[in-house]
Amino acid sequence: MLKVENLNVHYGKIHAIKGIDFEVNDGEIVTLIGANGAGKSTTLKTLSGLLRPTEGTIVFDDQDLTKVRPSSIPGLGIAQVPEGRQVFAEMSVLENLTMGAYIRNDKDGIESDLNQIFDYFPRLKERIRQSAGTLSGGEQQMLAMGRAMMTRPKLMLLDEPSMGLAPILVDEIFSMIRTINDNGTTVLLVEQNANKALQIADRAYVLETGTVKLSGKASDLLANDEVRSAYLGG
Amino acid sequence: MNIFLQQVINGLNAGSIYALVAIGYTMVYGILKLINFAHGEIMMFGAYFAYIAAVFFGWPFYVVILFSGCVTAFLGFLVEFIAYRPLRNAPRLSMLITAIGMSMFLQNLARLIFGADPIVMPKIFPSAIFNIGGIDVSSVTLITIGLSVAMMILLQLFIKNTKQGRAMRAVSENQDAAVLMGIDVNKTISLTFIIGSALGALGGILYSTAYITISPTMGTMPGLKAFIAAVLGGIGSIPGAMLGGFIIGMFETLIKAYISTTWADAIVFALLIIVLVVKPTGILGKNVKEKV
Amino acid sequence: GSSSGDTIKIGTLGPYSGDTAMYGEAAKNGIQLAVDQVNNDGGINGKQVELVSYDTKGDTTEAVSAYKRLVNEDSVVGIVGPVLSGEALAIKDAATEDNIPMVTPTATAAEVTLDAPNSFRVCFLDEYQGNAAAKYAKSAEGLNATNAAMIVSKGNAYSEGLAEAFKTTFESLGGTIVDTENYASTDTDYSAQLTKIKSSGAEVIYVPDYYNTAGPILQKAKEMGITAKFIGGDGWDSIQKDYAEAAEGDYFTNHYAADNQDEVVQSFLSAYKDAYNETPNSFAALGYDAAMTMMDAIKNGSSTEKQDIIDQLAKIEVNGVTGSFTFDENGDPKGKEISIIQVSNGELKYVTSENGDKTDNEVIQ
Amino acid sequence: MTETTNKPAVHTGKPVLSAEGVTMRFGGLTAVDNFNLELRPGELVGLIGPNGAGKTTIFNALTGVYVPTEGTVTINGTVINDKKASEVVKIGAARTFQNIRLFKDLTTLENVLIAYDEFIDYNLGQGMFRTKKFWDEEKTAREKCMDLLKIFDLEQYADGKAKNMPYGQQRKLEIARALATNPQVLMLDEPAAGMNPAETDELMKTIEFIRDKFNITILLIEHDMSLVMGICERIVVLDYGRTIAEGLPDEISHNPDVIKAYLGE
Amino acid sequence: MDKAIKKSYIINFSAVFLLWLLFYCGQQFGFISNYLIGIIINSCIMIIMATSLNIVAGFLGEMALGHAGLMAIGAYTGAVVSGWLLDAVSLPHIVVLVLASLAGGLLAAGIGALISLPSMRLRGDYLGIVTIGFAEIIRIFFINFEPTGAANGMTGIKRLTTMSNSFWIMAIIVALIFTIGKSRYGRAIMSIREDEIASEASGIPTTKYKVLAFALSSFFAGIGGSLYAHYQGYLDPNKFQFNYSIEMFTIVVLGGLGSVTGSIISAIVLTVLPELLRQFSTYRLLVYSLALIVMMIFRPQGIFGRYEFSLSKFMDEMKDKKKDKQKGSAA
Ligand SMILES: Nc1ncnc2c1ncn2[C@@H]1O[C@H](COP(=O)(O)OP(=O)(O)OP(=O)(O)O)[C@@H](O)[C@H]1O
Ligand SMILES: Nc1ncnc2c1ncn2[C@@H]1O[C@H](COP(=O)(O)OP(=O)(O)OP(=O)(O)O)[C@@H](O)[C@H]1O
Ligand SMILES: [Mg+2]
Ligand SMILES: [Mg+2]
Repeated sequence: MLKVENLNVHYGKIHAIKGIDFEVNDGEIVTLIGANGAGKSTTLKTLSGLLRPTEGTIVFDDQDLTKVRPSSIPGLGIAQVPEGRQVFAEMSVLENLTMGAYIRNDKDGIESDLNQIFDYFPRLKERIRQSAGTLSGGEQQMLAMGRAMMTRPKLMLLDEPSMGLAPILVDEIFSMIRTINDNGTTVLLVEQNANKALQIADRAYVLETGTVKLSGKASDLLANDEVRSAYLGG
Repeated sequence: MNIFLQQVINGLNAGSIYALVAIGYTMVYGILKLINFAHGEIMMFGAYFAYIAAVFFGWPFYVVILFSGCVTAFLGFLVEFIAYRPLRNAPRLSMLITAIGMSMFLQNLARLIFGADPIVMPKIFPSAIFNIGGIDVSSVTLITIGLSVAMMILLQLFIKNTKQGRAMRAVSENQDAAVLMGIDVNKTISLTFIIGSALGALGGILYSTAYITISPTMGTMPGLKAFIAAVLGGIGSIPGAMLGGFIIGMFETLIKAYISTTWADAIVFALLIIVLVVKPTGILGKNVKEKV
Repeated sequence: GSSSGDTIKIGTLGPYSGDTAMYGEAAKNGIQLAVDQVNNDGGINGKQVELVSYDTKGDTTEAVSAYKRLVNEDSVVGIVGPVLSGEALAIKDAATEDNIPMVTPTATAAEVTLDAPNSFRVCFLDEYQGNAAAKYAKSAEGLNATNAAMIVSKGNAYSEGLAEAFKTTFESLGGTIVDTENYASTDTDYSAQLTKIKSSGAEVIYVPDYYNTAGPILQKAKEMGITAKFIGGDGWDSIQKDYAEAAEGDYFTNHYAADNQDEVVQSFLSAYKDAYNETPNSFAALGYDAAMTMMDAIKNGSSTEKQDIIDQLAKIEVNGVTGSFTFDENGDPKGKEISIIQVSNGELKYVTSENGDKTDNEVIQ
Repeated sequence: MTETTNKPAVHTGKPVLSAEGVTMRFGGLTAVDNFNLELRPGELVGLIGPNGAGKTTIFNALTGVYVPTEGTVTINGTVINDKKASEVVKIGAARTFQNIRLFKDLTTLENVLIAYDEFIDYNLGQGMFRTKKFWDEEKTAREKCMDLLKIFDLEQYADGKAKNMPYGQQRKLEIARALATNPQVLMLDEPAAGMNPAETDELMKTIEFIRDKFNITILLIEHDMSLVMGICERIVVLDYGRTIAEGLPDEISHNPDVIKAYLGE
Repeated sequence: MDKAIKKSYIINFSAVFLLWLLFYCGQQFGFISNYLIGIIINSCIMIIMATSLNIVAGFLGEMALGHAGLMAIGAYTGAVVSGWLLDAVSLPHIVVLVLASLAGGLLAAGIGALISLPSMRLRGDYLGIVTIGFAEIIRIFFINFEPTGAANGMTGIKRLTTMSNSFWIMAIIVALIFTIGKSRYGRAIMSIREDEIASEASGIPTTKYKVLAFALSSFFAGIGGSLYAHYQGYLDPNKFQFNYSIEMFTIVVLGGLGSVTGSIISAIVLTVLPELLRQFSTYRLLVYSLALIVMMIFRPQGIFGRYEFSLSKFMDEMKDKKKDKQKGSAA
């Protein structure tokens, strides 16, 4: 479904991604793990069009995303939960969620999706009229997740969705990712919580300073000693 | 009493024009966080385009307004495209400087094209004077107030209820997130400039009709005042811009009439400072304190 | 101060950009016309005259720079300018120190020529016009008014100077000023002030400002139904172009009258129209006279030395478009009559002449 | 350094910080409801609770960012309710932020020097004209601040811009900056957020080390249970603005209310 | 003070001294005309205005659009004080100029501190408006204030400013602004620009430092104004319009917010550029404004960004390069 080849990304003179290749198949959960600054977020941002690669191709459903306007990418079925949440701070929770459905026109579908999100995150329903900017960190994370779900994507890019969440919610988020995946959405997941990420993922790539260092089945990496000591602690 | 009411009408007239121009400032500010110093010049060009339409082509007033609105909107689009778009990721103050540069450029361009001498705006609106209960009200005043209010209501509806309106709000809050929602940021910003500039053109036409002349520098003062109006009302807020415009217009007129003509501007500024100190985000501005 | 080669360099400076550009350009057109005419007639003592002009934007700092450039870089023998009183005051000290001959066409503020033996002007001082206007407003042959109101541009030395003189003279002749309103030079909305003036019941309203401000004031006033007569100063020259209807029947004081059949005036008019395809206003006429005066002084003394030119200027007799006169000890024109002009059927019509001296009452005080 | 970790947590002495009945309302929402806490010198206390429970709000109320709607906060014997944040720092409480707030365009060393400002003793004239006092004071200040950076292994970044450091190092710099104000109480808001487990382990050790070295009291918000359970001597649990449990790590991890509201499983 | 610093002081002072000597000899021996001397003086004044504005705009990061108003205060105060002094006592001209300028600076500093008070509650564009407002109020005051000539302007000011004294006053002020920037005061002020909340949380009393930044900036602006008054000999209240403030602000942004050297270069460029364009009268401002837009598009962070040029470092680098070359050729 998604095939990335020889991807290179620069921030000015900084060469952040140095020619990586990876792919995500339909229906999979794939995770990218790696230390701080390895280039995980940069990769996701490039996939969603926020950054432009200096070299390489990103083929999604037979389309080269590097030739598509960034604002058309959500329409192709890619949604991102960005790092740092990026909610619309002065809009209410409800308005944020409706913005998620910007590209959609099916009123009924939107309505039912909204209800489903409120089922997942009752907290958001309680805060429905509050400005998103005053939500707590975790609440904002839920909102960003909900907003991305509102676009009904085929491929969901998640950048550290468990960051700052209470343990009980971390479990919930992971099981939710499973559910979303079971309902037919492909997931590309970036996580610091590599343990949990590897547990739910089918396959994984390990990034190190802008290159793919290891890749393989998630369960294999979970057992890999090198990975254990570098990213899983102890 | 009559004189007082007459002055109130004068104030409403001035205020409604400030309000129209202030909306342009507020819209651009909302979306780019940029004080578009060139907006006063956009307004000035609007007046010149109307002059051309009225004098050279002799069109009726609604065509004049339409023509000037469209051409000025295109000019606004160009200004954004040339001077602001390349600086989308630059520090905010850099854009402020290109805005200042644009303002200067347009002013001098107008001077070269149309000459430094002010020209007289032809009477494009049917003119008559009505005597309502002892007060003289000219049709121009009524048209000015009516058109301004109508435009503002339309705009408010547009922003609240249409997809493009919501896209504008989203872009104004967070451009990256807006892209992730599938919003074309550049298009949305262009649209904002187009609408803001068209309203500026209308402001320019009404302004020069009410105050008779058109000149290359005519945009500076009303531009500054309208900007103040936008801040006073709470910059970024369209109802705020309206309110601010009417307040500034009304205060200015009443201060000139009853306190002092020489100190009028100083007093208006002093009031503004006091209002801002009491309510730092302007009268209708949302007071969102940064959550830490 | 000498000019190299075969040309004599004369400098001018004024606002050719910015808010006041139209005045600078009009004056420059007049100056250029004079220079061209002299050159066509063979120059001065066989030498061609070269005009060097610099823009000041109307800014005092820039005026000083432009002045220094004229004197130090271009080595002009004399300066015909500047145009605005502010510019003239800004360069006054330096010019006096340099002892450079200077004839300003249009700087009317009194200080411009005080204690400056090198400075002359062809326009009359602010107060002359105010006095003349007041006399005309008050006298039986004129408007015969007992009440007057004024609307004045605050912060504008010209406007305030005229108004001040108008007020004292009008009052000293027994009249009453019933209302004085101010506006800032940046204002365009005069409705608050005019509403007050309207209710004051004045018979005559004095509007000492340039035509592009006075015009809109008149138009607004008439729209508001004010029927009193209006009087203005030389800044009104050209008002008939855009505001004929609004100014119909109103008066102003001026340096010259275009319908004056005098040959000097008529030949200037036709030459100017040929050159620029428009009717000259008083800025252009004064520019022309100032340049001619400077060049005559050079010619009379057959010298381009500074002191020689200044000496010649001090005793010159000008027979110009704006009247015949000599310079008094300050360098101000002496014996200039002021024309009262009326806008009539969209044309400027000469009505009468007044002198601009103080009234007897004022002199006694 | 490792010896101290196992020392039984016996803390006596007057409380350095006490919150009595602190309540914080935003419009109709009560974010914190009647919160009470006493911190004794040298304690290391954890503050946990579900998202939106009011933890960060409590920090804000304890550090002068918000004025509590009700209740009093006392630090070192001074009531700080109406004090500005900068005054609270001088009284002895410093903090870090949940969303990193560094002086991004200044150097790493400058970030710390700014917080150390209070202890630099030269006036404007001496600074302008660079008297001997200026050079002496700057020199000592720089040395002191470098020492702090060394504790966090940040000395190699000293002259680079703060924003160019990796995320995890930025979190550490925030702690170093807070320490430079020489606080008695240090409040850390999710210091391990965005760190991977290996980095979190490292951080844990550093926190304990600074507590012992500077002999300060630490109050800590964190969702990473390995960290909280690993180093906190006492834990306060919040839900919907109320304290629902308080006790030793062991007690907390078995408390059914806490499990239900927060820990899960 | 270590050796390297001492060395850099000596290098910088010598460079400044040599520059002055060049100007001075030029003036004495006539190879620099009076006109150019005038431009040098104007540049010195503009450098003072720009670097002082940089304290608030660059170090503190506030949009200060009223610098011309503060300059006006300094100009008028300085002019009045020098008038008194010259009447009352006979002092050397330079002493009169310095005393008058200090008086102008102090009054401006007071007003500047007053202007900064709203900054306790306001930031960014709102504060920008407040500064515009104050500057306009000041201008309108002088237009109406008869003792200083009101609208007619103030005439008869003794022209005490010379190339040498303006040059040295400029050099001292720039040096002071530079040292302030590199002291605890500069750091504290910059921390407010970076993040006000974090600054407070680091124990910086932000209000105090904001007031200080405004007062310092205004103080130097006042001195600049006084030099201006004593150079022109005539003050027109309308000179100190909003546009003039904008011009100064433009200089600072163009040079690079927070870079003192940037402000200096940019002040010189933007003073000389209009001179070069002067004969193109009508096209002048068109070209100027276009140049402004183009420069900003190509260097959005300003000519220097936040970088400071250091002569001694530059010389060291040159030396290194030379050494490298020598080594290269030797090998
Ligand atoms: N806006 C930027 N400008 C310059 N460099 C950047 C920028 N954003 C990221 N970088 C650099 O690019 C590299 C990759 O950063 P990225 O944010 O993709 O890492 P990451 O793997 O997501 O790390 P983390 O776990 O901290 O989120 C880092 O070296 C970082 O410093
Ligand atoms: N300024 C504010 N205005 C309105 N509501 C607020 C404001 N600040 C916080 N809140 C609300 O108060 C509650 C507590 O927020 P707080 O940030 O303290 O949570 P938290 O415990 O730190 O959560 P997290 O672990 O997710 O960071 C939240 O529901 C939040 O939405
Ligand atoms: Mg990341
Ligand atoms: Mg929190």
